[in-house]
Amino acid sequence: MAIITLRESITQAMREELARDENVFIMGCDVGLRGNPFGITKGLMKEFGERRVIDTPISEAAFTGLGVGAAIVGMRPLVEILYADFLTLAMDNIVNTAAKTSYMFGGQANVPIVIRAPFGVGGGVAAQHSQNNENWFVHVPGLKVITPSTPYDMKGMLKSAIRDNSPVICFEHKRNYSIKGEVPEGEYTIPLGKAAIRREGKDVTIVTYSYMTYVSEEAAKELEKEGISIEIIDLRSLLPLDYDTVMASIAKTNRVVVVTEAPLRGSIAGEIVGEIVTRGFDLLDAPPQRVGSKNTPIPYNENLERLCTPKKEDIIAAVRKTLE
Amino acid sequence: MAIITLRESITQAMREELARDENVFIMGCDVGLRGNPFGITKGLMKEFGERRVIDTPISEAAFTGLGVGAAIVGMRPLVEILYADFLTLAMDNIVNTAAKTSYMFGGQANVPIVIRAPFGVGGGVAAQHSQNNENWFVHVPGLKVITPSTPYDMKGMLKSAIRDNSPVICFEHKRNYSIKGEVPEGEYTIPLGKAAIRREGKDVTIVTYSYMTYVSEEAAKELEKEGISIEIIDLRSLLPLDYDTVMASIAKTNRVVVVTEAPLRGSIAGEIVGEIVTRGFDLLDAPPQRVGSKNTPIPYNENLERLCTPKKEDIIAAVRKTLE
Amino acid sequence: MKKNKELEAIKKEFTAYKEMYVPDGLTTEEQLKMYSTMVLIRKFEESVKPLWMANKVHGYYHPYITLEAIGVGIISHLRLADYIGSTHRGHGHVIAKGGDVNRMMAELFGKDEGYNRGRGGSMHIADMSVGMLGATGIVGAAVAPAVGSALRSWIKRTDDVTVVFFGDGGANAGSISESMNMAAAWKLPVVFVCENNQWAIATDIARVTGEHDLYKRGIGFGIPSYQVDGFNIYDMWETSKKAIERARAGEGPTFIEAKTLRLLGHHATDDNWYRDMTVVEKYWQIEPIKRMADFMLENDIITEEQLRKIEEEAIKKVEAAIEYADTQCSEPSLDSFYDFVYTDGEIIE
Amino acid sequence: MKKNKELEAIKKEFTAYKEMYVPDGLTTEEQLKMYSTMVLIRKFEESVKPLWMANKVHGYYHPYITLEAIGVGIISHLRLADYIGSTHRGHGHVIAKGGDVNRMMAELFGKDEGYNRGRGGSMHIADMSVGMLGATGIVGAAVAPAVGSALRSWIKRTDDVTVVFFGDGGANAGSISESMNMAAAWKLPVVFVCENNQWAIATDIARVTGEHDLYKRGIGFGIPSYQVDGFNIYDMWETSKKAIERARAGEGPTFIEAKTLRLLGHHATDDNWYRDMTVVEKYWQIEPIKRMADFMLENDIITEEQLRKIEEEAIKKVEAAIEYADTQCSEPSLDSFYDFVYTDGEIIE
Ligand SMILES: Cc1ncc(C[n+]2csc(CCOP(=O)(O)OP(=O)(O)O)c2C)c(N)n1
Ligand SMILES: Cc1ncc(C[n+]2csc(CCOP(=O)(O)OP(=O)(O)O)c2C)c(N)n1
Ligand SMILES: [Mg+2]
Ligand SMILES: [Mg+2]
Repeated sequence: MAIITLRESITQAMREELARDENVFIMGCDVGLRGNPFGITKGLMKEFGERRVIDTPISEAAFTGLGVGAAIVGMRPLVEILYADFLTLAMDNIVNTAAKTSYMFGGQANVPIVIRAPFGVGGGVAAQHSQNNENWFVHVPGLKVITPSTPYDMKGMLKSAIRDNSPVICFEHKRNYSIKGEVPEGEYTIPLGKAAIRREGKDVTIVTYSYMTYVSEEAAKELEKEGISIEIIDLRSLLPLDYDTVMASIAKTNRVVVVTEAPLRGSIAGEIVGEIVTRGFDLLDAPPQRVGSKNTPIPYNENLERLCTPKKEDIIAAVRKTLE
Repeated sequence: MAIITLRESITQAMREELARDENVFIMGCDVGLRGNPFGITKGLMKEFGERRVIDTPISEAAFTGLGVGAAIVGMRPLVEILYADFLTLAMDNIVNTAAKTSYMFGGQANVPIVIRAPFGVGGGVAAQHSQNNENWFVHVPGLKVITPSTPYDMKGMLKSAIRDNSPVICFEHKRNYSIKGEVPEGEYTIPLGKAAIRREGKDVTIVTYSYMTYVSEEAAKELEKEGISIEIIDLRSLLPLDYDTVMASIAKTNRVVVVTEAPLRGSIAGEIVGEIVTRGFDLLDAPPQRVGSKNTPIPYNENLERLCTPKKEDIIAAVRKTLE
Repeated sequence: MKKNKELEAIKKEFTAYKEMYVPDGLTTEEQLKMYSTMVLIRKFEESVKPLWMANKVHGYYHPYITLEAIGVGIISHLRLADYIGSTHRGHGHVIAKGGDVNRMMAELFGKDEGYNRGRGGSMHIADMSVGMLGATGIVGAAVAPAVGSALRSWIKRTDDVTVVFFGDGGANAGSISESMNMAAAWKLPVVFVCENNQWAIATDIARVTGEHDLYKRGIGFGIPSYQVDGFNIYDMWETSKKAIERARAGEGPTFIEAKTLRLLGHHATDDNWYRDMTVVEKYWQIEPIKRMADFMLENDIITEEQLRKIEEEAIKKVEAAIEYADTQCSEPSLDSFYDFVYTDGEIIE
Repeated sequence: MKKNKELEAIKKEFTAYKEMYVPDGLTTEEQLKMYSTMVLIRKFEESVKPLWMANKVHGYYHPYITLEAIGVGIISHLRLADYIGSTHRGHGHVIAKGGDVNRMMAELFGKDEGYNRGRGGSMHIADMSVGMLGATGIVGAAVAPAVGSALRSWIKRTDDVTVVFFGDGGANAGSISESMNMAAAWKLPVVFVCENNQWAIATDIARVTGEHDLYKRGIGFGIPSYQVDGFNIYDMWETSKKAIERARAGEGPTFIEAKTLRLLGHHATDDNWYRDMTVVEKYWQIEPIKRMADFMLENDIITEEQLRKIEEEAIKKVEAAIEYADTQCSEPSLDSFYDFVYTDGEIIE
């Protein structure tokens, strides 16, 4: 097994799918010549030509719309939105066309599009390049939403997403891009909608996803020293969401902390707690805790920025609350 | 006190504010000559002129943006989005400009805009004219979100919203427009962020808002016949949200059902349950219940449509669960 | 006499007016076919309002009446494999592209046999099997996706063409400008057709645009652009021919502003109270169906007898469609509630 | 010799090239003032990259270098009460509108004394007190709000004017088209200035537009539109004068395409690997500051001595700004964390 970065795992997934299926293509700002700001699509335009890896004008609304339309007539577009913050520009065709087409037209067409969007806080790039807005899309029936956090998952799930006939939004945390991990040589896929247990434990369950999986790991390591055993569930997919795995873990630990990097209010953390209490109120020995970012835009100043998002300490504190 | 429709209460609020403050103006598709599809702005263009009540082209993204900019330089725009579904088109300047301006520019400017958006299911107008997307905005720090459900509240809260220096989104349920209620003659305002207790009760608390307040009333009446006493809290404002009132009621009833018309997944119902368990897990004698719409786009066929949204029976069933 | 005077007045104020002639390459057979299609659209649309009033059809219904020459004029150049993108006023586009009035009527009735299995209704009418990509409730929003179908053709280097319709109101949606730019940049095989009926519900184009000749926007983006007389099917056909050929040859997009005037209300029950109908009335004289019929009679292209037959047939088809939708179709089963939210039978509740 | 040959080559390929002359009404004093402003912008911008490399400044930083003539040429017509809307490349706009380099530098350092109290940084630089409405990180998104400030002037019937900047890349954002249409429809007092440097990061305008002369888009929306030589401050000043007067007189918007070429990388560390810099190099010969200086020297408008003084003063101001930001300003207090999310001191956690 090769050890590669998450960034490379995305490139691999896209390259293999471009080669496998001539209906797959990539479009977005600077995905071609420049190979995307993070180098993720580097070389692909040369390899597959200017009609398979398409540099777009700064027209997020319409180029996403073009992708949606191309999907309706049988293509499998990979549309890249440079930062998840810019999804606002493309909301209409994502929500009102991509998500609703199959239903609204009675199954006459599918929209097998994948929209990739780097998201999350970090690097002092301020309010308009740092957003976590994944729960908007979880709230839109007809979409799927994935957030793979390891190179292995990313490659396998992105490939599944490309082959899925429903529209999928893939949120990629910018801080995860350089994370390395093992990825097998040959072809493999990972089904959408299955969570992964990152760490087995018996005292408290942490339900999280994306970059917060790593921060939760740090917290778990620290807690381990005190003999507190944490089970970490990396959801990987937010819609569909694998409540079977979540509830099985809670059945064991009877305590749960849900961690998201999104501003807590209106985030998926509430959604998950809502489902947990519906599905297993009696399993809970303590109130489920939610940890999320503070409810502010993201500041430029890095000290302020650091205050916004959950740190290891915040997660540890939440875990302790479940143990009080 | 006059008895007027909720529709008229909106007109009154806007007329009075247009007269009171020359910085107030209205813009939107067909708000002028036509007086909006529901007749809400009828007559206002004649009364205040074409520069205070402005018919726009079908350019939701930019005319909302114009409103945001006008607010930055001191105006108090009332921007109307014909259906909340179309907020998708205006998302960028709502989320990335209106909500973030005050913060991102360090308090150099405010954005005292009010965006009015009719929302909700009803009338068989299908997937693109029926959405409940209020939780997207609750998830955006910097915005306020209100959902008044009675003519009295609507008038008083809309006036407060217009005078508020932060951006406010006002969701108006189409099915509420014809609801009648008492509205005092003179000037009054209602502060944003205070819930109203619509019905006092002692067995179970229903936390809800907008049209679902009325459906919850029906449920409560039915349950009353069996001697089950329901307290109904109409949130009126989703951001800020009056958890003091919510928790005080739960402290009394120890049972809660949260009802929204939004598709349940990713909705504010989860958010509210999340907060309730954080704030008062030990108060709960039963798992909090959430009632929401099914997670599908809204169909045209009215039988299918009826299946989507919560009915009195669904609420009753949820109440019973808390009493099991 | 009054009629002549009116016609002179129209010619003065309606600058897009063009006299009719049979363009090179347009056969009699094709003319009859186009005429029949226009009549079928008209009869279909005329039948819906009473059904709406009778509560058989609900939701929003926007008739294509008097726009028939636009859709039919250009779509008659298309093949089955070509695509069209539509507006909120989509019935005419469905029929022109070869759709089935029975399934369309069934959809309006909300029946399971309808195109959209009762999920969509008038505002979302679609027949993907003939390349009609669907009407939309978000004005302007269907343009970018339709240009996406042209993007497919460009990627695959096939020679099929996409025609996309939008109104003068929809034209102001920014995503259309964005789409025009991309189509021009990459020479996508698409024809933009702006059905400029000068009104967007109660908003006169003059109040919300600085340049009322909308074809000039196309020029700004580097797209060959034309204004045609939208009441004149011959004019529409001739300009469309060039545009479609250009697209099919891979030479890029064309913008056609089909100028017309909305003679009816915006939707089923709109009575036009907000506009001066005395200006509008006279335009019935150049409404596209009668105008074509008169021209064909004058030029011995058609006989009165043929005209009558075409009309009768259209009426029959529409009556049959109503009968079908009303009595032979069924309500969608409530068990199928979650169908089509996701694909391949996947159900995510 | 080589220089002359290069200049001839520029004149051939850079069609917007215009020879310099002093337009009617432009005083020597005003020229010196504009020149000084350009130099201050240049010196400020040149100082930021080393600070960025030294980790004193972070985030995204886009220099206004070689664009100085555009911002300064038009903003010099504005009053304090007039407004400007900006791009992601906003430092030059701040300085041209009369902003304070100390507070700007403090903001880049993320300090509490900065314009944005350390919340915004370079990409969101703003000075509302001089009508500089703020830079944006969403390319194209600041245009509609800026046109909103013109809407205010129109509603209030005041005679202040708004100038809004955007790049060739930003120009493809649909909301700009929508905004142009509204400005034209209502004759709003706004001037659209497209800083066409022919590149959007690594994307050459030729690859993503069908019509590279972007001013034609303005025409499509009914807006008087001009292309100017963006390296030539006299050309920019002269065309801007007409545009601002027109706006101030309530006659409506103007579109100015200020054509230029990006001579540096897109941001602090962009090394232009993706483009052929041999084409670009020669344009340094017509970069706006040296070009204006040479012209003024040749025409006895300025002396070498004066030029040197202006440069020295600019350097001094920038050095003082760095000193201020680095040593005299403080980190925002963490207690103030929730400030400004809402207004009037309201805190909603
Ligand atoms: C984005 C959006 N804004 C507003 C509306 C409300 N609306 C429905 S049809 C219509 C007018 C459309 O005018 P036009 O595009 O000219 O088409 P026409 O009805 O004249 O054929 C409007 C404003 C809408 N459906 N979508
Ligand atoms: C909506 C949006 N899309 C993409 C980007 C990424 N981006 C930042 S600057 C830029 C290029 C802008 O080009 P242009 O408008 O020509 O301005 P220039 O940088 O050339 O001055 C891009 C694509 C962005 N910030 N916002
Ligand atoms: Mg129209
Ligand atoms: Mg540029």
